[in-house]
Amino acid sequence: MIASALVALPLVAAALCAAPLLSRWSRTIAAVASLAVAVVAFATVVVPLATDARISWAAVLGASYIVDVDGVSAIFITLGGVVFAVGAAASAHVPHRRAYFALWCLLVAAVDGVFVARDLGLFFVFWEAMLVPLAILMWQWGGADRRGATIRFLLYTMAGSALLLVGVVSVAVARGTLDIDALAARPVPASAQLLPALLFLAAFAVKLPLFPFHAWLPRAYVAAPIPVALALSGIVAKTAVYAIIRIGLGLFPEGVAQAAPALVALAAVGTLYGALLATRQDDLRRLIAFSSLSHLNLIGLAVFAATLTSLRGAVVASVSHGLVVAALFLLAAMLARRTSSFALSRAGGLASSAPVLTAFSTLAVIAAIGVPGTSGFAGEFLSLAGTYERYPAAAITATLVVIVAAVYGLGLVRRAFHGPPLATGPDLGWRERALVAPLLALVLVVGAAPWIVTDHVGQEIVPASLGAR
Amino acid sequence: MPTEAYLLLGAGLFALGAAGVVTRTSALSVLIAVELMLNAVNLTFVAAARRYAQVDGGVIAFFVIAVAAAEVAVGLGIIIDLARRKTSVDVDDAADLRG
Amino acid sequence: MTPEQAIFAIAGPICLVAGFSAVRQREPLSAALSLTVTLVSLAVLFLGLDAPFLAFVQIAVYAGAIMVLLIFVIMLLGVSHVDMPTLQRPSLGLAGPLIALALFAVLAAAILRGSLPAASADPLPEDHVNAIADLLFGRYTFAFEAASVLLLAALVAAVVVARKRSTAREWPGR
Amino acid sequence: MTVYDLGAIAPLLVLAGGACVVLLADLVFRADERVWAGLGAAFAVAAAVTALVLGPGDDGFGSEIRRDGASVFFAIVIGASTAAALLLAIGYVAPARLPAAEVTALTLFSASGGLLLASAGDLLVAFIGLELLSIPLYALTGLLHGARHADESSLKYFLLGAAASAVFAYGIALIYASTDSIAIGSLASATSPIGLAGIAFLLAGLAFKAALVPFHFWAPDAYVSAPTPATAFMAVVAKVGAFAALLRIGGAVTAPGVAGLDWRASLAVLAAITLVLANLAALGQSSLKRLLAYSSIAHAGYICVAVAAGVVASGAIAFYLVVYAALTVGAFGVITLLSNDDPTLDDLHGLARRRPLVVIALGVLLLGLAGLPPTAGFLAKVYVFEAAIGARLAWLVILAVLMSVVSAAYYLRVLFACLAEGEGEPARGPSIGGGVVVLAALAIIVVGIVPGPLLDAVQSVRF
Amino acid sequence: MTLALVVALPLAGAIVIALFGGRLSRSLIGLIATGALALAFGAALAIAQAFAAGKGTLVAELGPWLPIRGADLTLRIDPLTLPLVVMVTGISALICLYSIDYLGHDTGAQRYFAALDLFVFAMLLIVAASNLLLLFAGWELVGLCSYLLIAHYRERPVAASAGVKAFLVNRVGDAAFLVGIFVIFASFHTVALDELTTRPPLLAASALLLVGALAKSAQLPLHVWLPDAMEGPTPVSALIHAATMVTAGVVLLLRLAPLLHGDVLSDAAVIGAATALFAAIVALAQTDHKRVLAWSTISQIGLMFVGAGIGAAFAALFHLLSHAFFKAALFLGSGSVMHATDDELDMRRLGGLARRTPLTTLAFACGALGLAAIPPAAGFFSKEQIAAAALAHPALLVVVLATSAVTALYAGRLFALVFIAPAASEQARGAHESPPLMLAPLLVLAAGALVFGLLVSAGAVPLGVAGATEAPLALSVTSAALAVAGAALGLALFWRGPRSIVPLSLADVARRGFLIDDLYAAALVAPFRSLARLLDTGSEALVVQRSVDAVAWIVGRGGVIVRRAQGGYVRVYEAMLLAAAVVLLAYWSLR
Repeated sequence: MIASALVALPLVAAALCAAPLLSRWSRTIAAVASLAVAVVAFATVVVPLATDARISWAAVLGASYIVDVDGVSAIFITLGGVVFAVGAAASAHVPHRRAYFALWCLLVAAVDGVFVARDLGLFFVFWEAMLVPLAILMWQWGGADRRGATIRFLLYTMAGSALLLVGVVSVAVARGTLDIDALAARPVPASAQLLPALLFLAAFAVKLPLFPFHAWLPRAYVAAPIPVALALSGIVAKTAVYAIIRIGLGLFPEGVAQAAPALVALAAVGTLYGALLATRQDDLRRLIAFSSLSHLNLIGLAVFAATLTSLRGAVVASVSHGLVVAALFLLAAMLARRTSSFALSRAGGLASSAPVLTAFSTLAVIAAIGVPGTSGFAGEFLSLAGTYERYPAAAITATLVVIVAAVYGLGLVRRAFHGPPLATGPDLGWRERALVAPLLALVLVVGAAPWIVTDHVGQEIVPASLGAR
Repeated sequence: MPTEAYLLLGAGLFALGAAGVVTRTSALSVLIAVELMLNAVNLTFVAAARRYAQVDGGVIAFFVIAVAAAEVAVGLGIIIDLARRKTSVDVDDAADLRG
Repeated sequence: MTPEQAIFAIAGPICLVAGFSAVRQREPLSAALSLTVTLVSLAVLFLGLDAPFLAFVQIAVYAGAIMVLLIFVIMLLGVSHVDMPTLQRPSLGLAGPLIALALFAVLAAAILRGSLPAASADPLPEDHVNAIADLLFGRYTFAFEAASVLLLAALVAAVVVARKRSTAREWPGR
Repeated sequence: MTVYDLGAIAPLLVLAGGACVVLLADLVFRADERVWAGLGAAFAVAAAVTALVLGPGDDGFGSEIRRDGASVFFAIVIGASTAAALLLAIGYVAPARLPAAEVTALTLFSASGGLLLASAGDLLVAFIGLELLSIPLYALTGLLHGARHADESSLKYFLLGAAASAVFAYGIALIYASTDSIAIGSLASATSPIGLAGIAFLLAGLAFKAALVPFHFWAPDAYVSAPTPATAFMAVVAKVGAFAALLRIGGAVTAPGVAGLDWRASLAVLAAITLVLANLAALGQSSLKRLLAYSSIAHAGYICVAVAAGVVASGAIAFYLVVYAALTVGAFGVITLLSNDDPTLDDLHGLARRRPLVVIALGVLLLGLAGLPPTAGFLAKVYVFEAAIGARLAWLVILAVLMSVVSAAYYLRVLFACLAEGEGEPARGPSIGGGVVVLAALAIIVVGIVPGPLLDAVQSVRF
Repeated sequence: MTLALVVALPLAGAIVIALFGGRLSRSLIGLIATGALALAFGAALAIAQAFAAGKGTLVAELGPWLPIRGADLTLRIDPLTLPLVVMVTGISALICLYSIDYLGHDTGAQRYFAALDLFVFAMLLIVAASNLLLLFAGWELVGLCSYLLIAHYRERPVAASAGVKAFLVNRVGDAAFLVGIFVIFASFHTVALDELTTRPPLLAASALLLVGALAKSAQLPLHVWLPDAMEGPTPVSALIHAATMVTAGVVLLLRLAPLLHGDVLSDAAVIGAATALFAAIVALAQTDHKRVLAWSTISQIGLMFVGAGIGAAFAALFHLLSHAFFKAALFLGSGSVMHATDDELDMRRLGGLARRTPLTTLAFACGALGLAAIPPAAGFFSKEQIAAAALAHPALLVVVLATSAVTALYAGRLFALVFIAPAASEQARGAHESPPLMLAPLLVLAAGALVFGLLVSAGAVPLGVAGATEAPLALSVTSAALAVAGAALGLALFWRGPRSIVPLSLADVARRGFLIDDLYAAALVAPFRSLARLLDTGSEALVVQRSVDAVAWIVGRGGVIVRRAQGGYVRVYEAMLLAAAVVLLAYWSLR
């Protein structure tokens, strides 16, 4: 019931946003709806409530409307709600606001749907439904390169989804049902898991994106409007993490395990690769893009390793990255508003005129590079420690990222804020502070008490056949 | 005569019609080639009917003739219309739509 | 040599040669005349196949009505519409015969290899025309009705095509 | 003629009779042009209702005409799409100065031909149905006198169509020669080379009507040149008829299992070629109508994927055809709302600002065409793919999904063109056509979310 | 509870200052920071009291943290770590007090004091963590705070870069440390120290932890960040060198000694010895008085590594504490000198300060005595302990003694150039004594540097670790003689001002740390940059992006070709249609 409400709420909000009479309030509606989603989702893990719903849908095709919320999905939905709320709140002064916020709420609904769907068909519906509002938001409200970037993003991810569809259809034909829990309860023989696992993982790898399937990422991050880029990186990418856990590991544990050596190698390389490229970027958004690539690959690494510790790490790291990247994008936008450019070379020495901006940015960067006390460390450590148990070489390779991350992270701070004051601008106003401060506070809270997250990621997340520690 | 002989004859006519459809550039000539193909059809029907001692084949051929008449009526209408507009019934002159 | 064989031996080649001529003639009028020859020789073949009624229809309707209409249109449009090959156009001089040859070869192979069901030993009904009538208004009633609708539709279509100049206006397209 | 016969042909009678009534009434009464299109739509609806009410039953005329679940279903689909196309025509005939009564009559005749083809019990009736379907379309294609090269595409359509029907007829003749029967059921015994050759020709003839590559060359030109309501009509009804016949024939051919493999392999290859080439060709189009034409060819490819899976996929095919009908009528319907009959994508600039509702509807339709959820287009594709996977055609499914990604590229171009700033063609005010478009979009969404009833309904499509 | 208070107070101070410091005056911020540290010091003393009363260990369980066995927020203090806690809180409170006036005109006081308190908190975490992970948290936070403080003068590019450099080099060690934790966790599934001490030591993990210690303690070959760290405010240097950061490596070796493999420990001793001598020689060549102290720290920590490496925990801990006193005194003295001379750092431009800033001179002299290990200063006793422990390792002993001699030499040189030689610049001539709030902590520390060794040797201050060895008299005499001789030589040589003893080029190479920085720039940094550039312009642009472009191009090209096939000629269409029909026909009938 509540699971359905998590999707219905933003849908209603979308309708309200589109209503001409409420035009003035559309931003508030979108933000409040997103926040409400977060609150409701988090409430489900605190208070035991009936969350599931099961309605016949396209029975002939094997698909039903089955939704539920468990600990992992609740965490992701909560994260999504926070990120979406911040993104909506940050979307001040957009043209065509009714359309913008209606699409925004549709995106929220689709993302929530991905997290609550317990039927592969329904899952695919939401999975693809995310694309449309995203694409329109990018196309219509994006920056200079928006057309090419949108098309590239869309077609690339759709190519991945195409294979996912083949996978879903194959499962429907072979098993006669798409009920995820039922399928997980009786997995197919280990020898027959690799192929479907690869079909499913193709889509997830593109969405994540796993190195080297990230060709869409830098351009999309640069071209998308900041709130959309924030949502794209902060939560939409996490749908892939969730999907790998829920579907990849849930339905095809052996298949994923068979592919894991290659996947883990790619993810480990990607972790370093993204960080190395981030050191070269001048455009802040590209820097954040490649840093995200690095983080997301680290998360992917942890998921593919599939130990309890690493999976917990992946969830924490997802939460952390979502919060941090949201903060980073917002701060980048605030910086750009002061220097009228996202180029680091146009900034410099902002610290003296905007100390709070500097402090916030420094804190965000510190979290991004995983200093203990921030959520970044909790996620990174659990991910790597868990991965090491199964794939030591990959874990060691990926651990090198702590060095490279420091290079680009502190490089960012140094180039933008330190040094002689080349650029000046007013410090953050209270609205801007109010936007970023909650994110940073959450980063610290999760860093100090990661059990808020990990307590809800139980042993059942680890496929039984892979053994658990 | 064996039925196969008639069938072969029909096949030959049909092939000739096909060649005409491809090589002729006057719409009228193409129409004539199509008629040739339809006649091959009729020959086949009649020959088969004879083999099986049925009248059905002939009746079907009768229908084919009716259909051919209908086609010719509309086809000629179209050709006349084209000729009035383009002063040409050359199918290669009607090649502006492409891509 | 039975009469049927004789008819086939004479009308068959004529039919083929006339058909060849019909698709080789540049001028539509000549082609139409060649086709008429084919139609007549086919009617003769039909006679040999014990289908006198169809032979009659072939002459009366096909050679008579349809071909006259065709020739009338050819004359109406004038003899200027000669089939003239030009250099810029796709020359399918080779493709046409090739396709035809391949078509014939494959069909011939199928016909010669194929084992048709045994020929019926029964003779065709004596009362040919009555038999046809029985079928047309018995087994093929529905097809007959459908064909009449088809002819009506074709009539309307032809009228519409002919009339459109007077009714339609220039559409603001490119 | 018995009451059973009447029951079997009742929808046909309504359609053909309706055509005659419209023609006669036009001679007797002077009425607004729009009345005739509306009247025709009413007859089409009546035909659908008749089929629905009478339901399946005994065949008529000694099984020349079938009254099975499939016939009834396709009668409803054909009736409904014809009605939708004629409703689009209501607002269209007057500014285009088309002879409304004749257009309506021809459309109804053609629809009855499509229905005949779909419910034919023997090949002769199928042939007559094919011709009855086609001949009015030849005329309709050339009707829009001022449009680009209407007469050219009409001629092309006619010449190609004539050759294709000759091929089809020859196929019947070869079948008859090898089996001494023209009943569709007798195809099962056409196992000699001659009979198989006949089947091949039947396939070619129907592939032409269904516009499968490489039998499709007439389609883009005809679709572009025809008056847009007629385009919508022919894109839907011709395909419905052709695929119904393909299914019928396929059922008979594959029944004994002798030629089943060949039948499926041929269709799979045709499907593959169609999917690849049609989608590629649609990529660079600047004319919206031409783009949609290629898109509808591509959709024939998707349907063909299911046809290749065999008769078991008839439910999937029926579902896809219904969804495709709604999508196609809706998408071409959008063009009837513009003041230019052959708009380029650039003409769509600024449409989102001027007619937001239309663009939302078009967006839904394009999503449906691209097969994206939550539209019915997505479920249709899933259904087809499930059928194909079940028939071990995984390679074809992978090709199809990849091509649907390519298709997304051009559908999105259309959508983004509407969203782009700029002054495109002015759009007409609200109209019945607009209602049809919105209704189609609504149907696509509703069926996408509540597909149960339609999914149940297509289970009745049995031959 | 008290233990939690010790650790939490500095953190609370940092948080309060960070959140509310913007509205408070500079001195109030400084007082809050100092107050927090002083209270923590008081709490630490209270704990010491309890320990003196016979309590063995003190554990504070503050709740769970990471979902890993042992990774809880639990603090633990034992006799080994107690003196460290007292020292850290005490000395940093003094440094913090000193900073109030030192930073009197700095607009960045808020972040300075916040980071300072956080720094202390982090160091206390290292000292008092009950598990590896919490220890690592402190470990990294120490690096972070060093970054924040070294880059305090952030408008100066050099300072900003120095901060980044410090953090990066530390991160190299941190990465190794992390992997070390992974190895341990993968083997034993726990990170709790008391559980781990019962397990056999792992060679790989030990080596990795040692790398971490080397980076944090600026030992060869990861010492390069420390000299640059002088870019921060001088009290920060005092904090880093004396109390909070560089000694962390030694603390690690001491606390984790049961976990560490014997081979690795002896490696640590060897590395420490090498570093000690190397850094002492480099210190000799410096011209910047803070840099002399920086290199001296590297050298002294090297000695502690020797002690810890050969298992002389008492010696290492003793030297760590006494070093904390005299190095803090020296640095604060150095800061006082800078304060007096408008931030003049070049010793060759100083001189004659003894008369103008007598109290600073006095304090500095005490520190220098400690550094030079001249009895009765603290350094003498602690160094003697290390030497005594190294008796069993003659090679190490030789190096330790040689280092002592060189140390005394440069200490003498430093003192002579800054305070005794004739004033060489306007700043030196115009020097003035620092304010009392700076002098007071300075003098306290100087006193500590002077008497701490005596107190410990006399047993007045228990260190909690057994293992004090009675040094042979010969050794005591030798080391004292070497120290005195070295110091005397240094004073004598530079009594009259700077002079060149070795060829300038050689001195220059030595001054630049034997070009190890340049080596790294060429061998590590440049290849790193090249790799990043290669990936950016090579694999990313040419492979990842282009491959997608290529697919798009091929598809688009296919579209063009297909559209070209639709050439408009109906005869071609007819040919296609019939040809396709023939193909179908052939497929069906020719089988």
